[in-house]
Amino acid sequence: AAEGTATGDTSGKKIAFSNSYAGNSFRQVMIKSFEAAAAKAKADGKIAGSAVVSSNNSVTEQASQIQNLILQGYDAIIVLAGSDTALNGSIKEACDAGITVVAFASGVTEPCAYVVDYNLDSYAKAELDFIASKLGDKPANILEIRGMAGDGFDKRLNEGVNKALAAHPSYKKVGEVYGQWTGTIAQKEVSGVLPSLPQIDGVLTQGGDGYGAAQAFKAAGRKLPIIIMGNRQDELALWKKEHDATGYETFSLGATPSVSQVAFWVAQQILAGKQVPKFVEVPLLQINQPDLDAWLKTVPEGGVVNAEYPQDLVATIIDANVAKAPLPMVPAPK
Amino acid sequence: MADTALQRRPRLTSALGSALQIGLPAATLIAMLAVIFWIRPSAMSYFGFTLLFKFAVPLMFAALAQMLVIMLGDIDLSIGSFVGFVTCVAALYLDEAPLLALVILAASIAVYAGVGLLIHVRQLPSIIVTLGMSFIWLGAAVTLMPGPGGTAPRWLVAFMSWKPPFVPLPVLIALLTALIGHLVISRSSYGAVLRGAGANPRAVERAGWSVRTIRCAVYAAAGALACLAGLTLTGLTTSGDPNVAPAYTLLGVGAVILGGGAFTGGIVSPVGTVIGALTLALAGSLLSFLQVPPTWQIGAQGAILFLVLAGRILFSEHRS
Amino acid sequence: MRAIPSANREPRPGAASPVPLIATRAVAKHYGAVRALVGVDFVLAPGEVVGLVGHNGAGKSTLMNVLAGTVQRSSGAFCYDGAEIGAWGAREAQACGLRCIFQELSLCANLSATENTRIIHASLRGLGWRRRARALITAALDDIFPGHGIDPDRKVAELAIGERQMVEIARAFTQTSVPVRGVILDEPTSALGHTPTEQLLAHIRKAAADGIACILITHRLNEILAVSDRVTVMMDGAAVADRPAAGLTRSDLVAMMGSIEAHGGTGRAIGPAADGAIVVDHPGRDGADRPICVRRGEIIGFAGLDGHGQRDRLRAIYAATSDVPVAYVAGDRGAEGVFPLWSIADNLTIRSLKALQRGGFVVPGAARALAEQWAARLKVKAPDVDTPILSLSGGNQQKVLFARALASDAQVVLLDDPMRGVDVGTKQEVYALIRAEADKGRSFVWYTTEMDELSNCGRLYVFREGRVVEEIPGAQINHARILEASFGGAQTGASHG
Amino acid sequence: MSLRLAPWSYGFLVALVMWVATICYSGTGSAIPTLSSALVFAAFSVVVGTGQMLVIASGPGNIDLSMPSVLTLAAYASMSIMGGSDAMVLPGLLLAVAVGAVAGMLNYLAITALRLPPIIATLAWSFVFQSFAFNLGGEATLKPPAALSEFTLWSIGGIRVLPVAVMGLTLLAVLVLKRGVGGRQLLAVGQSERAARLAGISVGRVRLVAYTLCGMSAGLAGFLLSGFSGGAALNMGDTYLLESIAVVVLGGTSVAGGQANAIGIWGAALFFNLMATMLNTFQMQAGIRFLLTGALIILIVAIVPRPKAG
Ligand SMILES: Nc1ncnc2c1ncn2[C@@H]1O[C@H](COP(=O)(O)OP(=O)(O)OP(=O)(O)O)[C@@H](O)[C@H]1O
Ligand SMILES: Nc1ncnc2c1ncn2[C@@H]1O[C@H](COP(=O)(O)OP(=O)(O)OP(=O)(O)O)[C@@H](O)[C@H]1O
Ligand SMILES: [Mg+2]
Ligand SMILES: [Mg+2]
Repeated sequence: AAEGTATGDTSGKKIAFSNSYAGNSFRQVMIKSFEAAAAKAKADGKIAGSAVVSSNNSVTEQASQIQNLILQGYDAIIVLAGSDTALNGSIKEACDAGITVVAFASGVTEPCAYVVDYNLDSYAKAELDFIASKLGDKPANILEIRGMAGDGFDKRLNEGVNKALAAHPSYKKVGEVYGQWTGTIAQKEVSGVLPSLPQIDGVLTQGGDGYGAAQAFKAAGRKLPIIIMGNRQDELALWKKEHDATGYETFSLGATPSVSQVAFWVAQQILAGKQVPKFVEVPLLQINQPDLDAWLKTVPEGGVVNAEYPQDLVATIIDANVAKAPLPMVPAPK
Repeated sequence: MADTALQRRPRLTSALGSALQIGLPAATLIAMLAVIFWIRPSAMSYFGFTLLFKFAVPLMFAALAQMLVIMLGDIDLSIGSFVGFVTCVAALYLDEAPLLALVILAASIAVYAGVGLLIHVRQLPSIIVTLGMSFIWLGAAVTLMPGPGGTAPRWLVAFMSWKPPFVPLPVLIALLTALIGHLVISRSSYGAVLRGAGANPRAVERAGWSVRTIRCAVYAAAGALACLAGLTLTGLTTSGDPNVAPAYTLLGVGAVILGGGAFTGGIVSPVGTVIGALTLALAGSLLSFLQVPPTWQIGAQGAILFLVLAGRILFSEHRS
Repeated sequence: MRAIPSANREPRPGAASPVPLIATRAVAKHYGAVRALVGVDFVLAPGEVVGLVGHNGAGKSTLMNVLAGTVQRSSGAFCYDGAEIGAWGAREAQACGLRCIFQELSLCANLSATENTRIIHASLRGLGWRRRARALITAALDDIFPGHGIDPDRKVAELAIGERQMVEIARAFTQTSVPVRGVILDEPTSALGHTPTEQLLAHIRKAAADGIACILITHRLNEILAVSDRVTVMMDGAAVADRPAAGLTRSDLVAMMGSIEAHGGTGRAIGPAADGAIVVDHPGRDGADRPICVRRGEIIGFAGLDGHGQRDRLRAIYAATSDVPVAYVAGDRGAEGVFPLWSIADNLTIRSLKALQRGGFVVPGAARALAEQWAARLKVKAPDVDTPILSLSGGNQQKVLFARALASDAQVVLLDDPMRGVDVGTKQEVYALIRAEADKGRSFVWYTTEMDELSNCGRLYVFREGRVVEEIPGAQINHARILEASFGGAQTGASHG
Repeated sequence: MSLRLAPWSYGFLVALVMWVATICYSGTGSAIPTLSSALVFAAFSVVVGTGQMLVIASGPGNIDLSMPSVLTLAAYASMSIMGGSDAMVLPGLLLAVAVGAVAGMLNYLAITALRLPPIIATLAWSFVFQSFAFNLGGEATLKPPAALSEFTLWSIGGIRVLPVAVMGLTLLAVLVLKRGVGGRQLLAVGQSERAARLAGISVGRVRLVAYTLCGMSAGLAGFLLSGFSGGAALNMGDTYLLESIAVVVLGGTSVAGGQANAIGIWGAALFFNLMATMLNTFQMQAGIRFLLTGALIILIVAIVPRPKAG
């Protein structure tokens, strides 16, 4: 396969984004990132048009919206699926209609779709590896904050956690709550269960829940354990404040909302004729102690850490996937 | 001359009222279709109709199930999670152990009947009992299937993608269901008893019927219709997912109300409900055709809901 | 005034039949501590018409419910058609041809008359059931209420209350596979106009002649005397008297019921004080309609045939009057009178909260005092004012509603046929109270379907087809004059349109 | 049995059982912290529940499904105007409550003007309100002023102030429902609209006030919750949709209207929180947690003796 950016003519192509849910700030930024990339691409003559459709956390609504996008004659549809499997019927239909489908940040199982996703096993492994780098092999108590019961992302990440935990036999998972990737819920669930838990040394998170968990620990008057943060500004600010006060150290790991840009460019590159593997792994954005201040400066108050994925970077990511080479990391801001 | 011969409302307005009851949602549906076809003329085809209304099929069954419960003056907040449960059962077992799947589905219909019995015997508010049931169905689904997965049986998928001659499948199913619903609920002699039991259970009890049996049977029928919703949905999505259909609960209620139903019990229309379900399914689609900016999409859905239902002022009776 | 059908009746062969259709012995019914029936012996022969009378809460409806199978008796024996009956429910009663018209309407308002007919006939099913049901109910309506003008395919909810009552009565006389043996009519005429009542009474005689036994409950004693072969009197849950109707008079009945009818219906000779200020001046809706004017201390009557716009006018006056405080006493207690979850005190004081509050909060002592004072003045029979209103009998509930209006600051009290289902003794007490309050300067506007009550009024407005067609001053109030105006006699020609 | 419990006390009783079960599992040391945490979170449920109760009591079919989005919208509006400044806390509070009040009025307007069933009208509005929140800066969590956060976490002598303040609100609600003219009128309208109208009560005004107060309570909850949880977030209200209804009904308020129980809401809210705590503590599988939650809800409504309405 040819390396680098494919330059086939896609100026007449239209790309749509079917989003399962728009009800939190992460998704709002994700939509804005897509719109920004699409607007720029349109200005550069790389596509003819784009659209965003969000369903309100309803898989059936999303499925029928995909059907409508087929009717509207889009050339590619990128999908953030509300369910790993429930959109398979609609996605198959789109493929059959000759439409390029790129599903991202979700484990869509329909084989005709291209999938752009993180490696959730390495997500969990990185979380535990960091904790091990701080605590070593000493016995430690771990609290896992999960997402939503019955959800595919939650299930896969939890499987990753269990695999990673097996590699650290001295660590014990003493509690598990469902935070639904929502700060207020995570705070409530952790607060409720905390009094009955022994000392917690590490908290595994899924994104959107770290700050709520920290609030719960503080309200209970407990020492802050290593809470894996999820790239939210409030988490980073809290981390910095604690670090300045007590030397607290943790690290932050998570998806970037601009993964929608990766999906967008992957779709564009496929339309442009580039050979793309069915699975494109995207790197997670990782923030370590030394880069904390630099990252914090780039994030708007209350927002999410984001990064731009221009066309050539995405082409490089695709090539790295083909070559099974290490993925290019998102560089820390200076 | 009898003094009561004085007619208070002329017959005409009454007939007009019931015609509007169906006519209004139908007109809304047609108006929305017109907008879509105007934006995208190519949608006006066999293929277009199939795509537009495919996902209205399970919603239609769920709305009819809700309609049966509303007919009794109750409300079912568990339909959405029950449909999710059915998709899990269907995707897990229907292919490999069809008998087991059928037994589970039959048992869950029996549970529905049991819920009706409990509500009747203890005179409980259905809203809170079915809220509890929604947790139970979700729990059962998550226990069976911790994440989305499974595969729908081939025949089910094949049926849902079947292309009958001339009439697209969703339209065909809608016509058939509306017809059967109309015959059973609005026309048949037992339908009259059921609607009567919803409006004035005491009167029906006094005429020698057992309202308890009626409630059990109607809840069981609602369960069966919700099973159909789950099965058709499994056929469309080709898999199971516990969280696939929570929206069906309130969408179903909306479809019943849109179709001329009322919460007072006994006032429902199967034809109206089917049209209502098609309309609401289309309302979601309309957005993707109208290219509403993302931050206003959900607001636009509320606005469409208002527009679609506002016609009710024209014929809703004013009781003071 | 209820005219008595003039038919002179022979004793019917059925009355002498050896096997009674219904026979109860020592039937009792307890609701917890409440003893609704304390051991009733009751017999009904085929083809017999029994009139059942008694004060409010005497247990008449409860006994009928036991017979109809809708209430299970606590003890006692029940024979139907000579056979001892153990378990007896609504289904069995239907299957044995025993029909009941309950005190509260038992139609499904969302269904048509045709569909309501199907509800009581298990055999009306299969193809063409609707046609058959429609034919049945139309025939029954035509038979009982010729000229009724009811469309059997209209929803019952769209019918006027009198029409609903006619549908329910007609339905009870329809017959399919099971022959009708007995019909219980529990206050069937309380919502019926003059003509339908006459038609119904005539039909009851006809049905009896065909061998259908009937039980008629009504507080209009003339109706009882008009059709019954026999009269049973109930008091406090027991049947206390049982006599052939022949030769009984109204005052005999009243005496048997244990309350003496105070003869007060002579009307108020005193007109309104000449200087009485005008408190209500309500214009008519068009030229053919007359304005209504009420002075301080007046009792104004709304007369005319039932359902000719009196209620609408009352509501219009209620809505339009804002300069003087106005109160409304509804006749339809259940739907527009009582607050079912509340006690007597709460129900009684709700209209007076403004006077009882300080800083937005009701002063508890003042509210209780007011409730106790008025409950005592109206002789509401209850242990105390904290008693839940629904545990009172209908007549006593009605007294509480009167007290609500009278205890308030209302200058004008609108009475919307408020004596429906109230027994004779209570009525007399309330009449006296209204007159006393009027003497103190309150004004009353009183819509009633009972001609006798109109004699309490100082002036009448007669309604026809939604309009006031005539005003009758107190001195000229008499039955003939009212009837003439109601039916559009010669002197009301001006209002013909 | 001579012991007869009031219907609303069952929530407290079951909550107590769950609290004891949690303590038995995890040791007595957890008793006070568990309760204290449950009280704080219950307080938020009680604020929304009290508003919902007023609407539910105003007559059969009345319900407000827009509470979560009103809560979020009010939180966004007030966080925007405060801009993290302590001096602006009072204007922020007023704005949050005002936004709620307007939302409540709009709800009632749609119900009367368009003659929509409340469940549909408030659902449609909730979509619109949610859209407003998206447009008020949905891309970020808006941070509260420090003073507000401190207030929500404030405790005197180990006793949290927030739940105590909300208990004061509950007592006020009890007093108004029992003695207040408005409360009496609300319950009258809820029992029988027609009777209330003929008893001289302005039914429309009473319902308007009920919906407005409900909106205001959502606004207040949004204001407090964003102080407590570190800011206004788009999905902060999601859990309160079903919870606000469930705590009201389990608290002994009749869905048929005309009867309200403000104290019972505390019992039900504590029950919900302590149940979640207990199930989390026992480390049950998610599916089993749902199953038990559902079964417990049904069990409570089924065992509570219901006052018979006429
Ligand atoms: N379900 C019930 N629960 C408790 N008490 C009841 C019930 N039904 C009737 N009662 C009581 O039984 C008594 C008899 O009532 P019933 O309705 O039979 O009187 P009635 O003779 O028909 O009076 P009315 O002339 O007012 O219709 C009354 O005291 C009433 O309060
Ligand atoms: N059970 C009921 N449920 C709902 N509405 C009712 C019920 N009963 C009566 N109404 C309504 O109450 C109003 C008054 O009823 P009704 O038919 O008794 O009036 P009316 O005395 O005949 O009036 P008018 O004198 O104007 O003819 C009508 O609008 C009627 O539709
Ligand atoms: Mg009676
Ligand atoms: Mg009338």
